Amino acid sequence: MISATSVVQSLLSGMAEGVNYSLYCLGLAFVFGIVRIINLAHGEFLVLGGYIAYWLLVKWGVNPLLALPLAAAMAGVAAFVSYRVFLQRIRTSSELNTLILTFGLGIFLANLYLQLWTADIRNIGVDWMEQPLSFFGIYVSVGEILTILISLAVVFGLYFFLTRSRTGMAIRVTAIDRDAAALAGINVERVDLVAFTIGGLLAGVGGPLLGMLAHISPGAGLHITVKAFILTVLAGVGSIPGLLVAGMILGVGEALTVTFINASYRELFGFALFIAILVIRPSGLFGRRL
Amino acid sequence: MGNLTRAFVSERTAGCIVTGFVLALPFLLSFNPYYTSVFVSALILGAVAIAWNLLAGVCGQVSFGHAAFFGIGAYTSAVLVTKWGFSPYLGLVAGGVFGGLGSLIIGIPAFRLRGPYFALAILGFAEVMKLLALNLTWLTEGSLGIMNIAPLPPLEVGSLKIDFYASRTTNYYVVALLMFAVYLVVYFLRRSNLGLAMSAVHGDDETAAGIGVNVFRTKAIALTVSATCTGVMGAFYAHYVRFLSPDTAFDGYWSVMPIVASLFGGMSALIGPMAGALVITGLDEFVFKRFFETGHKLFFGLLLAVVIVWAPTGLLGNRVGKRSEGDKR
Amino acid sequence: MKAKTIVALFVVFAVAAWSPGAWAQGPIKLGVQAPQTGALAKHGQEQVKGIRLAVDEFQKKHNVQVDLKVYDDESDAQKAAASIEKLAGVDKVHAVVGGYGSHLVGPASEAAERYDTPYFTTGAVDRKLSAKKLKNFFRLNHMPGYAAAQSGAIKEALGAKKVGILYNSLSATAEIAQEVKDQLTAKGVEVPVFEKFEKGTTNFKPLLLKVKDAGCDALLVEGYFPDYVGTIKDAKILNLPVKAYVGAWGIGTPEFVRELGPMSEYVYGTSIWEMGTAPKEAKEEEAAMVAAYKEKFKEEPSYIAMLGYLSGKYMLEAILKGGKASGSYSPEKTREALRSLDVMSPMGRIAFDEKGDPKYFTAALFQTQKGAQVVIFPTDRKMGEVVYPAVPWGAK
Amino acid sequence: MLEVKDLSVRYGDAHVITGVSFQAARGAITCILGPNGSGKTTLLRCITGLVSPASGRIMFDGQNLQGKKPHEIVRMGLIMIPEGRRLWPPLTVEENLKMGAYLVNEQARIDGQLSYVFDLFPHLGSRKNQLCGTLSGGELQMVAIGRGLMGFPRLLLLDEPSLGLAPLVVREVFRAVEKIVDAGTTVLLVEQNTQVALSVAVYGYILEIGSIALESDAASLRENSHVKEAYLGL
Repeated sequence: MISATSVVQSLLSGMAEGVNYSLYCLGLAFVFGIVRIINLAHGEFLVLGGYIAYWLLVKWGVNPLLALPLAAAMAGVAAFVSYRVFLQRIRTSSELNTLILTFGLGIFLANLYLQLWTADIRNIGVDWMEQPLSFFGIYVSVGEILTILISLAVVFGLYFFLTRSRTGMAIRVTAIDRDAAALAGINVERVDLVAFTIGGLLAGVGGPLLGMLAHISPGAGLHITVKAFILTVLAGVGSIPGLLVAGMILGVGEALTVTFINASYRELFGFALFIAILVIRPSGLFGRRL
Repeated sequence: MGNLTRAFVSERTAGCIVTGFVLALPFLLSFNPYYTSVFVSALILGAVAIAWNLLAGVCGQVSFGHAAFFGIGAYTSAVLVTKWGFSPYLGLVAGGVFGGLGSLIIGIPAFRLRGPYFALAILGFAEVMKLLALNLTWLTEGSLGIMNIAPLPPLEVGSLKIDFYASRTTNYYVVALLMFAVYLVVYFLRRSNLGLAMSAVHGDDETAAGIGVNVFRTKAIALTVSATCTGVMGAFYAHYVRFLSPDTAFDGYWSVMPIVASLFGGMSALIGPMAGALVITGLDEFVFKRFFETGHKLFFGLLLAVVIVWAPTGLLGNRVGKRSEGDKR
Repeated sequence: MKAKTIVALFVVFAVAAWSPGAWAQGPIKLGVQAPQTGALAKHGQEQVKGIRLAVDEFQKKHNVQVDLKVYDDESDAQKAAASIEKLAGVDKVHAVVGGYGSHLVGPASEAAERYDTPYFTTGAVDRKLSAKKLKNFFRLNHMPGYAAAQSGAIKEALGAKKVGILYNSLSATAEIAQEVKDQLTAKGVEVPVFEKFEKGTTNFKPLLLKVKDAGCDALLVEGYFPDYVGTIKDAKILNLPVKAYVGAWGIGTPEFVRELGPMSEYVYGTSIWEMGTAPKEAKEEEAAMVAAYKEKFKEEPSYIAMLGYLSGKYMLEAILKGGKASGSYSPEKTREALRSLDVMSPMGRIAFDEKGDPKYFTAALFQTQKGAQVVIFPTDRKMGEVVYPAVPWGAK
Repeated sequence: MLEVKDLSVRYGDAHVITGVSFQAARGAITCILGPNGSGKTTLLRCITGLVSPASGRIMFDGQNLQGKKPHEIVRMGLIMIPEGRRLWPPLTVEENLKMGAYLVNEQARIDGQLSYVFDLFPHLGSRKNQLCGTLSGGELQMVAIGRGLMGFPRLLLLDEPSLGLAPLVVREVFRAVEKIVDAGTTVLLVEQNTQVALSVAVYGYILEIGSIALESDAASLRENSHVKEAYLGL
């Protein structure tokens, strides 16, 4: 039978996983909430960040955490270029077009990575981060604590950026009422570009963490994008703190499904929840607030 | 001048060109089995794309999860044929029926949702179906998949025996036939009063309800017909490839590529998705693969992006679409 | 105008498509169907490297030209069958090697049968593939050989009493998991945890906790690279108290050691071949192959590359042998030559039964010790002593 | 100050505005009147760069506005207060006002203008930390005008400021508008409430089905029989 400690441990592992889920999906949710673009290349930006961190570690022994800013920057550049070259030109056409466009970009990037870095699966391993710590029979690793802290820092950092800084406020009001923002003198097209780039940066932060906690490969992006999607809908478009809660619900739900039912129903839990939320409460758990 | 070109590429002309092309293609390819089989895939995709476009282009409800109906159709037929000895021809029909029924399960709750949310609900449904196929091992063999699915039995017309096991060409013409059947269903549906209602719903739910359209029923019919056609194609796929696993039957390919093909060909023309499917397949097969055997998908992704940005109405979209508006003026 | 453009495009395709196949007798035409893109790209690419090496050597040795055609099946069943149509129907190759993944090999091998073209795969272990008794189907490895090595080693070399089996829901891993479970139960070993997980799972802790609570001696993970990484990392965090960690395939490879570093130590895995596991009679061949491979591709060959190499080699030999006997290359002669094959290879003795399955195939169970793979089972291929209990995360 | 010449706007195939010309004189209130759907809002959206015209010319202070983006037009000092307030409900009153000064970089000027707005609408002072989602219609309109003022407008475009407000509140709002004009800002007022509009404006235009049907000084418009019948309900 399952012991009580195991249930607690499982619960905790789900929460940890959930917080990281929130980080992985932050960029997608942000771009969807602000620019109204569902960025299907989100996962590929994330994977790019992961590869940057991996190569820095392998080539120069740079600690992947120190590589975070560079990884984020590169993903940001990728997002910036994608927006300037492609998305900007069809910003005003139908939602479907931007969807197909970003899907195409995703295919392009994933295959580019395949050509550049082969199909090998990469794991960013740092020994001291993998050391377990034990509290009353419950185990966590240094890396887990660290990645949770980073995730929380990024989520709250973004939240404060949006509510406190001038640029953040401009991004926020543009999301709420685009015309009103333009009439207040905000260059809304610039805001779109900035927001999309930030989305890329956020994705780029997730990559190294994904590489540390799990692994990266050229094709890993799509799975992340789909997960990010589920979370965005679960949280409700535009709710950034809501993402944290939604991430935990998903992470814990998956973990407990495994503990009490069976591992093969883990994914089913996520999608069933997704459909249920869509049908019962399409605005998500935390509605539309920024 | 403008009017002349407009008159030249009417929906009907475009339809005739594509029909002629499809019929002549095996001759153009000198019955080369490889290319024929490539275009069998293209036509399966084309048919699904036409069906998808009934929902999206005509009725305005975009789905991201047609793989659900494709997979349901494929599994229905495969299970009936391999486990209970049904005739594969009956399997095609059953695949359609179950595809349609499946669409109602998700459609009834999902019709309250709009735009991307509706699309996402269907996507979720496709994933759930895939996971069920994976876990209901007693029915679907789980991840091992169903192998050795019977091909369509040979047809005997007088002394002529049409075989579907070895020949790709016969399969090609069967799928061409199915595709035109799907096209005709969609074509006549759009011409009917229901089609008008769908166009009204495409514009706006409330306006449509305001002029007396039963919005729910209209959407349900569009989805069911679309899913039924997709289910039939799925069933055909099962007997053509003769192997099914949850990953192949519910592959995201069947959700995404119909959208891509439709956008590529143009959503405002009924024949657009078909043309799109053929052109995409052709480009990928004859152009990109020649340049770059292992990296051809890279071009494919780039091409998608380029087309969407610089030719957003698709190949046939603009002309045929504008024409119907021009008529009224 | 637009319609004309489309028609013109189609005509271009059609012309491009129509390229008459060469019929002249002379070079051997060998086709390869393998995933070069998509989910299985990595395996397919290694496979092709091995085959290319075999072709090089064959040309040098026999002075016969080989036209190699490699087609990407994109890890897609439909494309796999279509690749065979192209190889057999258009390029008229004499035989096909390659194929990875039972769901791709299934449709492909049937297509090869339709064209009466010998098809020799190294990457499909599903039992149902040979149950069809296709006359053109051959393979180097199959499921029972893998499972026997695992269950045998767990029972005999490790002496575990309780085993937890976690397996990826993909078809090959699901099948081997079932097979191993049945074999273990028959041998009187308990399997209290037997669970399937989805590919892409990253949080393995809830699953591992079940293994912990059941008090298992050994953890058996039937999965792929990402699954090993995930389970080992999580087991380390949980300090999982088992005595052995056994993986299915692709574990303990050079890539595995490179990516996991110290956490690759002490894992057990099954393999058909790893550096240095060749039987005495084939040591020389193994060394030559490895040297040539390193020379050509600047990396160590994996077992997949080795399998690719062997399949290419034996297939070419068979075509040539059959051709010599009859004056022209024909499918029957090639098949006959393959069926009469009985050699000692770096992966052990190779001969085929009437279904095309390998008669003598057994995988070896090895343990990673100081980064090298030391075969510990079966006893006749044993290279060193087993370290037990020992797990990569250093528990117990 | 603002001169619009032969302006036409189309949405797809529909002609919303055809050949409209008018002027707004510096330092005064000019009004454009017209029934629902006559194209008033479209006209303003076109002037502020939210919609591009099919043809015609818009001159502001001697500069052509053609091809200018909304934020560039705002920077020139032409600011619109859109119909229906269009505030940002999750932001507080003060945040809304401050966002109006997005293009102003000096903190001192922002603070000065903020106290000017609170002087103009003393009512808002006590509510500055309240979320805009919780205000009444009149207060919202005041915040909206205040937000416009925060950008230091030289020409203020008011779109239906009286919409949905009680008569008493309307009077309060218009008193503020008059004060704004007295302080040197030019105002172009677009209204359905003809009575009030004509009582403050010096010159007026009547827009009907996308073209100017009538123009004159406010006093003669009040006396015009068509205006009386169709707009003043006399």
